[in-house]
Order: sequence, then C-alpha cells, then structure tokens
Amino acid sequence: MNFWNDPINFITMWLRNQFGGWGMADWLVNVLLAVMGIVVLIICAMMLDIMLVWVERKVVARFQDRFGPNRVGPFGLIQPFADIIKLLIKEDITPIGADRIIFNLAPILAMTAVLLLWAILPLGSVIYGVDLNVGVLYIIATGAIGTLSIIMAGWASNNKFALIGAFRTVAQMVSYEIPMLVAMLIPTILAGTMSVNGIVHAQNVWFVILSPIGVLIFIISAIAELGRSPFDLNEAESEIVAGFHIEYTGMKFGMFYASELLHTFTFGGFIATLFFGGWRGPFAETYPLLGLFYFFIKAMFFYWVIMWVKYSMPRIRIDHMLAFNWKFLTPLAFVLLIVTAVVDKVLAQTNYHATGMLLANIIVGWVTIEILRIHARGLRKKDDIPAQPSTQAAHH
Amino acid sequence: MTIEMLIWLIPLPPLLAFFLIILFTNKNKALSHWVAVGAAALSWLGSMIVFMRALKVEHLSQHPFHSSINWLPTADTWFKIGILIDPVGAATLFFVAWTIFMIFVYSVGYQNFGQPEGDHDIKGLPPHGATVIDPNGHKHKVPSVEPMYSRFFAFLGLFACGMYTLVVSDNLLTMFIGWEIMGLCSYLLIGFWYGKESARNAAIKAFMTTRIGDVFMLLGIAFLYTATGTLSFRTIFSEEVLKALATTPAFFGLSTAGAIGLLLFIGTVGKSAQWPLHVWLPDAMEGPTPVSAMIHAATMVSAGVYAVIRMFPLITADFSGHGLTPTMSIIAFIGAFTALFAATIAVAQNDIKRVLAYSTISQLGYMIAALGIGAYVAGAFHLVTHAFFKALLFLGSGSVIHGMEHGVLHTGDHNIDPQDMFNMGGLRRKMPITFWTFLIGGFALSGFPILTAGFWSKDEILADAFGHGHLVVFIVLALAALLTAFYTMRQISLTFLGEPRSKAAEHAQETPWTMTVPLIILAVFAISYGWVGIPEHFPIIGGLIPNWFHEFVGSTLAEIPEGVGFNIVPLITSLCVALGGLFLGWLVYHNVKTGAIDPFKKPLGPIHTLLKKKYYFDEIYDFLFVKPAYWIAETLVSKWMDNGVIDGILHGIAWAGSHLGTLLRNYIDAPVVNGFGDLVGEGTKKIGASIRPIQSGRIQNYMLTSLVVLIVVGGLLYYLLVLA
Amino acid sequence: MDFMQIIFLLCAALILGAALMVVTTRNMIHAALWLIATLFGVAVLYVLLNAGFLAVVQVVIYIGAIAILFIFAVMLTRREMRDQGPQLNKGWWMAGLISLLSFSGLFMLFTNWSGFRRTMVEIPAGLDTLKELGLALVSPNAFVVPFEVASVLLLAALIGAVYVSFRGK
Amino acid sequence: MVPLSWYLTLSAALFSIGLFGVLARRNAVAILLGIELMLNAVNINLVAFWRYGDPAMITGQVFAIIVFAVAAAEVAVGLALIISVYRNRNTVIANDIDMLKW
Repeated sequence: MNFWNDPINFITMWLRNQFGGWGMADWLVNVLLAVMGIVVLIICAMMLDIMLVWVERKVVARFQDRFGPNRVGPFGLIQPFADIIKLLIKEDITPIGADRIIFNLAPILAMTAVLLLWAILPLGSVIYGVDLNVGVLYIIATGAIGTLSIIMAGWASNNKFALIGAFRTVAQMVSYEIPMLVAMLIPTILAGTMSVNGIVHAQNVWFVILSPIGVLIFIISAIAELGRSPFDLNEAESEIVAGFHIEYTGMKFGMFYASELLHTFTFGGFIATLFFGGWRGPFAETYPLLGLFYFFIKAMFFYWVIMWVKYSMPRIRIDHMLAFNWKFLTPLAFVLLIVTAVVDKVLAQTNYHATGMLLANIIVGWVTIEILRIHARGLRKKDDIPAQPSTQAAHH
Repeated sequence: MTIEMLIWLIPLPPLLAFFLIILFTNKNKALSHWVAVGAAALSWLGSMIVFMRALKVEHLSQHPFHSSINWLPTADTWFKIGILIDPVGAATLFFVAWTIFMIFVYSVGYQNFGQPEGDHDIKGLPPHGATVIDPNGHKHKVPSVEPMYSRFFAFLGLFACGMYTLVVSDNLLTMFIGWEIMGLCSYLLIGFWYGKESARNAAIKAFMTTRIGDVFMLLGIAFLYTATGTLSFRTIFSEEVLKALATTPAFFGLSTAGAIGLLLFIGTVGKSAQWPLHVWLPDAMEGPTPVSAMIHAATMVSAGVYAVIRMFPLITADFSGHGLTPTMSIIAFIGAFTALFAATIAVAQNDIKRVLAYSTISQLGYMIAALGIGAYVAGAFHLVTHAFFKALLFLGSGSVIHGMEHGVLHTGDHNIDPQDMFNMGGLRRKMPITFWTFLIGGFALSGFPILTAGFWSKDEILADAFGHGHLVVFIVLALAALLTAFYTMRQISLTFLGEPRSKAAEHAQETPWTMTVPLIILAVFAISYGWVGIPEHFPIIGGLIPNWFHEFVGSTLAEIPEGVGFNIVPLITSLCVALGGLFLGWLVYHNVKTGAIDPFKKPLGPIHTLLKKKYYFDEIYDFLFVKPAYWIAETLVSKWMDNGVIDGILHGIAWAGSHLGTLLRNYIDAPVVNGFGDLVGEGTKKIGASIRPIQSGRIQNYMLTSLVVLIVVGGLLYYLLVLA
Repeated sequence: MDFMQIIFLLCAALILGAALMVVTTRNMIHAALWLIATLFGVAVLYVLLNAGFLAVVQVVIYIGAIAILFIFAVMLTRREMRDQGPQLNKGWWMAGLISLLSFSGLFMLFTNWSGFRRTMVEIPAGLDTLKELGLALVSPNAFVVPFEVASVLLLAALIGAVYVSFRGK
Repeated sequence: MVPLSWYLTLSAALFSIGLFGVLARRNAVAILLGIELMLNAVNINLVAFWRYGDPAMITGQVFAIIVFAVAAAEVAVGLALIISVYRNRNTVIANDIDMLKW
C-alpha cells in the first residue's frame, strides 16, 4: 500500500500493527484509532479556523478599501493569535439570573454542531471521516443542533435582546432549512444516493451544470442558515445590539465567533462537494492529497463568495426575509425538485440527460423571472396609480 | 380511429354545441354561430367520411358498420345500444348531413347576423328592424338581428343531434330517443317566437299531435320488446325472428308483425304529418324558416318515413308478394289519401310557406304509399330526393320572405304580409339566384321530366304502383302529381313571374351569401341526385349510368327487390301530369294583377273555400277532441270529481280525524303519555344532578379514572382467564 | 458484558435519567432540554439497532423541530416560566402508582416469557435497508397509502395549527 | 450482545415515565412532553422488533416513520391549542382548563 495513493489507510494500518504489537485488544485498538482520527480532524479544523479569522479580516478590509491586519507578523498573519490571547485574558462574566449550565453549554454546542459536519466532509478520495449513507440528512440534523445552541444561548442569557435575537435566528434557521433540504435533494436525486461521498463520485459532470438553480437556492439558504448578511438579523446591531451572544464575553464569545467562521467555510465546502465536484480534479483519484488541494481551493472560493455577498449587501427586514423564504424560495425549490425528479426519470438512460436537465433548469428559471416580473408590474401598478375619480363621464 | 368509433361520434358535436352555447357562449352571437356551424361541419365531415367508406365496402348490407355496448342490465342479459350504418342508413346520413349543414349556414344569414340590434326588438318576437343613419345623414330601416340569436343555434344543434342519433341508431330505443329529442326541439323551435300567441299555440299543437303518434309508437316498441326480447334491428330482422313474428297472431286478425308495424306506423303518421294527424304541420310554419326546412325537409318528417323504411322488413314480414297485408293496405291507403288530400289543400293556399307545408304532407304521403305497396327502394329514393328539393324550396321561400321583409322595412308599410304570394310577383329580377334555385326546386317537386331528381323518384313510385297492379293507388298518386305540378307552378308564377304587386315586392333585395350558397348547393343536388337512380330499362338513357341507388339501398333487404320492368303507361302518365300541371299553373297564374283575387275562386266557389279552410279539419278536431277534453277536465274531473267527490271524502276524513285527535289528546296523551314522559325526564335530571360532580372537565382526572378502571378490569380478566 | 452492552446501558441510563428529569423538573425550559437529551439517547439506540436513517430523522424532527417548538411554546406561555408552585397535581401519587403498576406488569410479562431472541438477526449481505425503506414507503404494494395519509395529516396539522393560533386581524 | 428483552424493558420504563408525566404534571406543555416520551418508547419497540425479527421486512421502520409524522402533527396542533388557550384564559394549567363539562 502506497502512502501517496491512500495516506489515511496507510497510517491507520501502520498504527494498527504498532498497537497490535503492543498486545492491545482489538476493540480497544479500534476505539483508540477512532479517537485519534477525531482528534486529528478537529485539530486540523481548529487550526484552519484560526487562519480563517485572518482571511476574514483581510478580505473585509480589501472590500472596504483598507489594508486590514498588517502589523503583527508578515501580512498580519500572527494577528489571530493575538486575538485569541486577548479573548482568553478577558474577564469571563456570567450574568446574574442566567441559567448557568445552559449558558455555558451553548457555545460548546455551537462549536460541536460545526465540527460534527466535518465527520462526513470528504476532503479527498480516501480522506474522510465516515461515509454515512444518510449524509445529506445528517447535514440538516447538525444544523438542528446549531439552532438549539443559539436558542439555549438566547434564553439562558436572561436578556431581552438575546432572547429576541434567538427567536429571530430560530425562525430563520427553521424556515431556511426547508429550501436547503430540498436543494440538497437535487444532487441526491441526480446521484441516486444520500451519501456525500457517493454524490461526489457521481459527479462526472458537475451538478452545477445540471442544476444551476439548485445551486443558487442552496447558496442562498446556506447564507441564511449561517446567519450572515444579508440575513444577519440575529445580530442586527441597530435593533438588538448583538443578538443572542450579547452577554457572552471572552472565549465563550470567541467560540461563537469561531464556530460561525468555520461553519461558513464548511458550507463553502459543502457547496463545492454537492455541486462542484468536491475534491475531483485532474489526477485527484490517484493522488488524494491533490484532491485535498482541489477541495480547499473550491471551498475557499465559496467561502470568499459568501463573504463577498456579506460585505456588499445591506441587511433585509425580518418580514421580507420570511416572505422571501416561504413565498419564493420554498415554492421554487419544490418546483425545481419535482421538475428535476421527472426529467431525471424520463432522461435517465439517454444521452440527453445533462442537456435536458440544464434546459429544464433554464425553463424553470425563465418562468420564475417572468412570474416575478408580472407580479412586480402588478405591485407597481397598484402603488403608482391611486384611484382617481373618472373624468370620462363628462365627455359623453 | 375506427369507422365505428367515428359513427359513434357523429351526433356528439351538435350536442356539445348545444351545451356550449346554452352554458357559455350565449352572450356572444358570432361565437355561438361559429360553434354551431363548426359542430354541424364536423358532423357533416364525419358523415361524409362514413358515407365514402360505406361506398367502398362490398356487400355493405351483409357487413354493415355496427358496434354496440352494454347499456342497461336487464335481469341476466344486457340491453345493448349501438350504431348501425347499412345502405339505407348511409343514404339517409348523406342527405341528412348535407341538408343540416346547409340549414345551419343558411340560418346565419336568415337571422340577420351582422345587422344592428333592433330599435325595440324584444325576446320572443321576430325582429322588427333597426334604423341606421348612413354617412349622408339619411335614415334607413334595415333588418335587425334576431334577439335570441344564440338560443336559436343552440336549439338547432340539439335538433341535429337528435336526427343524427336517430339515423345512426342500431335499435328502436335510441332511435326513439332521437325521435323524442326532435319532438322537443320542434316544440321549442316552432314556439321560438313565443311572444306571438299563434306561435305558442302552434308549438303546443305540434307537440300534442305528434305525442299521440309517439304514444302508439312507444306501445309498438314495448310490444316488440315483449314479443322478441330485443330492440336491435339486426336481431329483429333475422329470418327466424321475422318468421316467428309473422306467424304469431295478435289481434283483429293481424299477425304480431303486422300489429307492431301498425303501431309503429301510427308514430310515423304523427311525425310525418299524415292524415289524420297532419294538422300540426301547416301551423308549424310559425317558426323561423330554417326551422321549417329543418322540420319539413331534412329531419323530423323524414324521420317518420325513415322509421317505416327501417321497419320495412317487419311490416312486410307476412307479405307473400301478392295481395297486401292489412297493415300494408292501411299504410298504402293513408299514404295515397294523404297525398291527394294535401295536394288539394295546397292549391288554395296563399301563404308561400303553407303551400310548401301541404306539399310536404302530400309528398310524404307519396312515400308512405310507395312503402305501403312494397316499393321499398322507390320510397327511399323519393325520401332522399325530396329532402334535397324540399329543403331547397323552404330555404328559397325563406329567402323570398327575407327579401320581402327587406322591402317591407324599406317602404315602412307594415300592413303587407311578406309571406302572402299575392303581394309578390316579379321577384325574378330582384332575386335572380333565389329565383333560379327555386325554379329548380319547384321543377324537381313537380317531376319535370328527365332533368330533375323529382321526376325519377316519382316515376319510380308510379311505375311500381302500376307494375304491381295497385291501380287505385296509381291513379290517386297520378292525380296528386298533377295537382303538385299545378300548385308548384302557381307558386312560382305568383312569386317570381309577372309584375310586382306591392311596393314591398318592388324593393325586395337579394339575400346575403350565407343564404344563397346553400341554395345553390342544394339546387345541384336537386338536379343531380336523380341520376343515381335511373331505371335500367328506361328508353335511351336507361343503362347509361348504373341504377346505383336501387342496388345499394335495395341490398338492405334480405333479397334485392326486382326492378320493375319498363312500361310505357306510367311514363306517359308521369310526363303528362308533370308537364300538364306545370302548363296549367302557368296558364292560370302567369299574369295576376295587383289586388286580383285567385282566378280559381269564382269557378270553384264553395269548394275553394273548403280547400282554403283545409276541409275544416282544425274546426272538426276542435269540436271532437279539444272541446270535450276541456269539458272533461274542467267540468267532469275538476268540478264534480275533484271538488265534489274527492274533496268531500277528504273533508269527511279530516273532520273525523280532528275529533278523534281531540279525544285522544284529552284522555290518553295528556295524563298517561305525558305523565310518563315527564316522570322519565325529571328522573333523569335528578340522577344527572347527583352524579354530575364526576365530570370535572379535568382531562387528567378522566385519564386517571379510565386507566384505573382499565387496570382493575385487566387484572380481573387476567386473573379469571389465565390464572383461574 | 461486552462493548455493545456497555453502550446500551449507558444509553439506557441517559434516556431514563433524562426522562425522569423531564417529568419532575420544575423549570419547563429544562424539561424541554432534558427531553432533547432523552431523544438523543433514543437516536443512539437507533444507531445501535442499525437504523441510521431513523437516528438522523429523529434528530432532525425531534430536536430540530419538535423540541424547538416546545421551547417556543414554553417561552410564549411565559408566566409559567417563573416556575412557582408545585409542578405536580394533587393526584400525582395515583399517577405514580399507575405508572409503576403498568411498568411492573410489563416487566413481569417480559421476564415470564422466554420467547425473545437474545441476539440480533444478521442483516443479509447486499440488503440496503435504507433503499428498502424508501421503496416500501412509495410502493403501491406496501405503504404508499399510509405514507400519503401521513402527509395529508401533516398538512392538516399545519393548517390547523396556523388557524388555531392565528390571532386574526 | 444485547437481548431483545432489554430493549423492551427500557421501552416499558420510558413509557411508564411518560405516562407518569402525562398524568401528574400540571402544565399542559409538560403533558405533551410526556406524550412525546411515550411515543418514543413505542418507536424503540417498533425498531427493536424490526431488528430482532426479519430485517428484510421493513414494516417496523415504516411504522416508526409514521409515528414521527403523527408526533410532529400532534405537537404542532397541541401547542397551537395550548397557546390559543393561554391567550384566552391566561393559564396553561391543565386542571384549570375545565370548560369541557356539563
């Protein structure tokens, strides 16, 4: 077994032999290896997270025509560590009247929800935590835990703003879960499996070509799920100060912050995985480390796209946010799902599968735009022309 | 689509058109007539396809287009309904489709589509014309569009549906259904202008009179079903069934076949307006003219004859070839009598449509007489040719009336009856297309030799009558033919020849293309259709064209009837009566002056009055049937029986019941029953009040209680059933 | 006692302990959160039973939707959040007795009857239970009608819930 | 390996606890919580019987899924009712909601 062809298994085998040589029981070896794998993965993710802080600060600075961190280390690369130290040495306050246990549990859960996602994220052809056959549902399930962490934080803080922020977040996340799930069902249908690995393997043609509208829906609902602008109503400063984490200080706040960044990056990774071929690229099959490289390029790209949206869009109103979801995104997602299912079934074995799917998407998009246009025209007409008394009768 | 499927679908478009117009499009005139005409065109197209396919099939009579479905479960069998197109059906379908389609197109023009709304037209009355102002500021009175335009087309559609149903049916029941649909529609259409009392009365008269015939027909159908257990033509006309029917005696010395035939024939008498049930048809002229054409030419009256043709094998089941059976004698007698009788009335009528109405009765008598003497093919042939030229004549007369109405509106003189022939004259110059087509139709009706279709069909009937030795029938029919030619020429002369006898006639105008085009098409058929039935033995031209009609239609019967050998006598007769009648008519009427009375009035004296009053049949019927019926209804039943006897009995019972009720109430109900009831009520109330606290409204208490009970009972059961 | 049994017992302890907290804790929010813990335990049980799909669905539906709804409801009926007064009604000893009785009855049944399997059945190789489940849910020969009825029920519940709690304008 | 009876015992215990919650708690929301516990107990039973019976027969899982659907519907409607009652009567104590008598 060659290290370059299958690095994880190579190391695993080596460790297994090593442990076996020390006379450990088999189940103990398995448990130990699993724990080691988890620890390694989490450490990698956390390291990445620290880098993401720097990336975020740099990118936002460029968007706002600034330089961003550039004092600490080359290009300000050491800045995140300085931030961490600052957060660690701040006073850790738990407000009076807070529900202490829940208050402290919430940031941990928030971080956990993100890290759980990494279990199924395929980083390369053989580099992944576990190949779950219900992977797509698993993404939603961990999202539910994230929701839970926020509502716990909001409630336990014993603060009105925190509670309102939590309510908003929950309303938003529960709503946008639906189009997101439906959008994720599209690659599921196209690949014929819910396993994320299976979906990557099925993408001989990137699914973005088969279902561009699905990608759009997924990205939009992912942004809402992440609570980033323009959907960052849970921490709208002008209305509720800081939302659910208003009472958090020090590293507890840092956990929320880090989880948000990592969550964003993770969703960038899922966008890449579900629709843009994941780790696939030239020679990625033979050299999984190359796949790792491709994956990070793509994930970073979508991480950047989400940032781009965040820093160039104003926040929308809460009723608009909900109306947009229930009146537009959800129906569109369902229509697209049905169309995809039908077209996939009809053209499954033919050569026109990709073409037909793309065409169907274009038609759905076109019809959507037409309906929007007609609707908008109606609204404008209603707004512009106030009812005037008819002057025509005078002429007769 | 198989041809059978197509035949199933033929009656459908007009029916759909009916519902579409009634339910959806009746506000939009153009849409309505497009729907109706479109539906008629669809049916026409289907019929033509069927007809063409029927021509291609060899031995169509042995292998007709036939398909049926189970319809009504009757005990352990099914009553089947279906469609059947055999040669007779195909020939009928052909002329029915053509005439119906033409009439639909014609109606668009007749009901003044495209004209403005009337000034004070109201629904239920004919349009009175509208005033328009031309660019020069002159006011003109022009015809106005019919206020109930859409409704008219809806009715026409339903009517067409009925006729198609009747033609394509393979059994008496659906045929009867089509028959009755037409009965209803004729009622609706004759009374179309229900604002006129005469139209209302005419509608009721037509409905009631035909109903008499229909009741007998229904009896006949029931009798037939009892006797054979089926109503399907193909089963009935199988040899064994016919034989069984012919040999079973019924009543009055008639065989079952004869009796059924007679009953069914009475239905025809009603529908085809044969004496003595002819009275409704002239009054039916109250309807719009396309209706007259529809009823009198293409459809309803033809349906009567068609029914007899259909049932011909049954009627002639015990006919050996010599000596008519009683049923056939009756049919022949009524037919021949009607032919002559109606022709005499027609001579004295002045209304252009009434003349045609009586002419129709007369011609139908012709066909019935022909069928009565067993001249199957001749009867059918005359049915087809008559349908074409009579539709042509009616539509032509409608065109004339329309033109006259235009003149009446133009002059503003509303005292002039646009239908009275003595107000016309000289219209040949005003309305050339109408004139020529009407002339063709008239000549065909008179049997103008060689050229016209009417000649060939009439000649064949006469030849048949003569050839089979039914001299009386022959002479009567020949007389009728003479009269026919006479009154036809009288009509043509009065209408078109000479000089205009009124201002209105001077200002008459040719009608729009929607009316003239159907006239031209029908005129073509009125001439050319005779050529398919030229007897083979006719001098010179016989045999040039094969006698297709004879072979085609004749093959419907079990054995193709022998063509009658050529005989010079009927030919001479028919030539003489046709030409003679025409000449006579021209001679008498070609130059009637304005305000003149009928030249025949003086020499004939009271006979003319008798004819003009239609032998006082309406008055006789009024005295014999209508008055007694009123008396029975009002005096006998209503006053004596209902008010006196029945009400008296009821009042008595009511009085007794009321007193009994009072007794029961005072002595049984109040003390015993109520007392008991109150006791129960009060008791329940008290018990309820005492156990009410159990119902606390607290759901957990309920659940707790029920669970305790469940556990106790469950434990008990477990102990009893398992442990013990 | 093998590895599986240890995990099972841990799970059972979590489930029962959390469930007891659900029915006894005074703070309703805590009760809802303890319910979530219980449901997590049940999800783990599903995983032990090789029903991974159900485990994930359990998390999505119960934790992602139902538990959140509970928390919302508790917050909306806010006066009770202060948790004054007894949380059990007067008949609680009766309720406890009945619960105990029902448990002991069932337990007696389980211990008296020895027909239960002691080991899991081997899942045949190549049998994808997830696929089987999916097919069973939409196959006309299997459960498509109950499945559709359930979906109609959900729709009815959706509309009903909106209607009932809608304040009107 | 874990015997089936363990699962059944666990399920029975969970069911009894849920039953106690339903019968004894005053808060209507808590009653619903108890019902959820009972439903979960049922689901454990269904899945355990599926696993220890014939895994090719998927019935147990299907039933569990339908129980999920019913639970979701029940919670949605139940909580809506409770909130509606709370608005009108200002209480969520089950025993105070006793309009359902006479």
